[in-house]
Amino acid sequence: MEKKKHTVFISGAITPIFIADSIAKHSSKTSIGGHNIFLGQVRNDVIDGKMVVAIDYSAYEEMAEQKFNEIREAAFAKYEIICMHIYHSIGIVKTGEISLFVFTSSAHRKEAIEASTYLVNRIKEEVPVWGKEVFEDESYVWKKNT
Amino acid sequence: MEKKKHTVFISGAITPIFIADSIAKHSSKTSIGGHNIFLGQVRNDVIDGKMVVAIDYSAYEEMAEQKFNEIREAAFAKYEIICMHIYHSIGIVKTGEISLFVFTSSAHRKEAIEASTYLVNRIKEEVPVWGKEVFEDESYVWKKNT
Amino acid sequence: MEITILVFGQIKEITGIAAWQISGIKSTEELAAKLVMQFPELALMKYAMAVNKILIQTDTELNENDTVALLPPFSGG
Amino acid sequence: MEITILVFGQIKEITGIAAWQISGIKSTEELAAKLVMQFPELALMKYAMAVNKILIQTDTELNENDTVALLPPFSGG
Repeated sequence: MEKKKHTVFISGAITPIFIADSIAKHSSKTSIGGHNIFLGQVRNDVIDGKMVVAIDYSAYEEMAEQKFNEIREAAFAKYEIICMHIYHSIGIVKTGEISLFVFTSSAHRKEAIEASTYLVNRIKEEVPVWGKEVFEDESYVWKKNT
Repeated sequence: MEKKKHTVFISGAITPIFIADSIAKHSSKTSIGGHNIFLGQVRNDVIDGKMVVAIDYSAYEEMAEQKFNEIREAAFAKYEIICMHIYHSIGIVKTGEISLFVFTSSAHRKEAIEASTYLVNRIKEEVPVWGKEVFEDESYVWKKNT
Repeated sequence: MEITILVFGQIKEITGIAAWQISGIKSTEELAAKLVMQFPELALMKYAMAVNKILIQTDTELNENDTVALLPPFSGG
Repeated sequence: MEITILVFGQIKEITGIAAWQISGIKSTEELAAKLVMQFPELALMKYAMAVNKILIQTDTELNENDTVALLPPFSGG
């Protein structure tokens, strides 16, 4: 089990190439049989007639990193997973770009999928991160998670 | 909803770059809020003291493509998904390489995750694909899905 | 009346060939009985049958130009 | 006795600053009451409090050098 801490926050969007690199790094871990990846992508929601063009993320970073770690430890205790990685954007992420990357790996698929859902739900509910939905005219609203 | 048919089978391993390209293609689909990706990776299982070095996949391709399509249509009918892609290797895939790529996208995360699990389960149970687990000494056994 | 037989995976190792035609067979059960006489090892194999790419659960009538596939347990993914 | 206050997101727009120290406050409820006098708009805001990076659910005693954070509803992901 890989449990080393790593920094979760990434400045700006999470790129497909970053995701490919993360996947490629697991080819040496040959006890893995299934990976599950969840990606959060910024939607072009229309709010009061104005279209979202980006989300500007901010966080209470010290508390968030501690919380991410607590959630990771809980998931390792609860599910038989071999690897787990979480990345979250900070700063501006445009619509169509990726702001959350949750990557779980296990010997058998069931555990990786269940752990992924568990992580995503806890991240959305418990981690002190805020998104400001920015419109074309530079006005904004504070995002609400549903 | 994107429903166009595409070829599921890919010769050899599915590469991280192929996955990155698939992700990148979705940045123009700005109604998407969540992607779920499941990847099947070949494990170095030990069977009767011999270690698996590769799986050699074969299929009843015409029936499999028809079945993949039926499963895709059923998932589109059952879940509110925007995009869905399935790729499966045919031929040799070495341990640590990826042989199955299931990619679902939806406005909200729940649907993408549920559709992914539904697809992976049905693919493993219903699609006429066979894996031959090949050992270092070139002997093999026919894989059994558990 | 001619039908095509396709075999896959471990069954192909028993039959030695992947596809062939036979005639004079009227149902899938009759076909299974004939094949097990020709390839006795088939009696030990668990397999499903598909007629024209559709899995069948019960004895099924065969018609001219049908394709019957013998499918060992799937192990994709 | 000095404590540090941190504010985030929408609350930072109300207070105008992100972090400051105050003294003479003995509990989180006392702090909340003081802040709402200073920033009346806070009365309209839903927020949670964390003391030293741990969310609190009930009135909590504050000690020298504690850090109290005011956290609007999270919207990460």
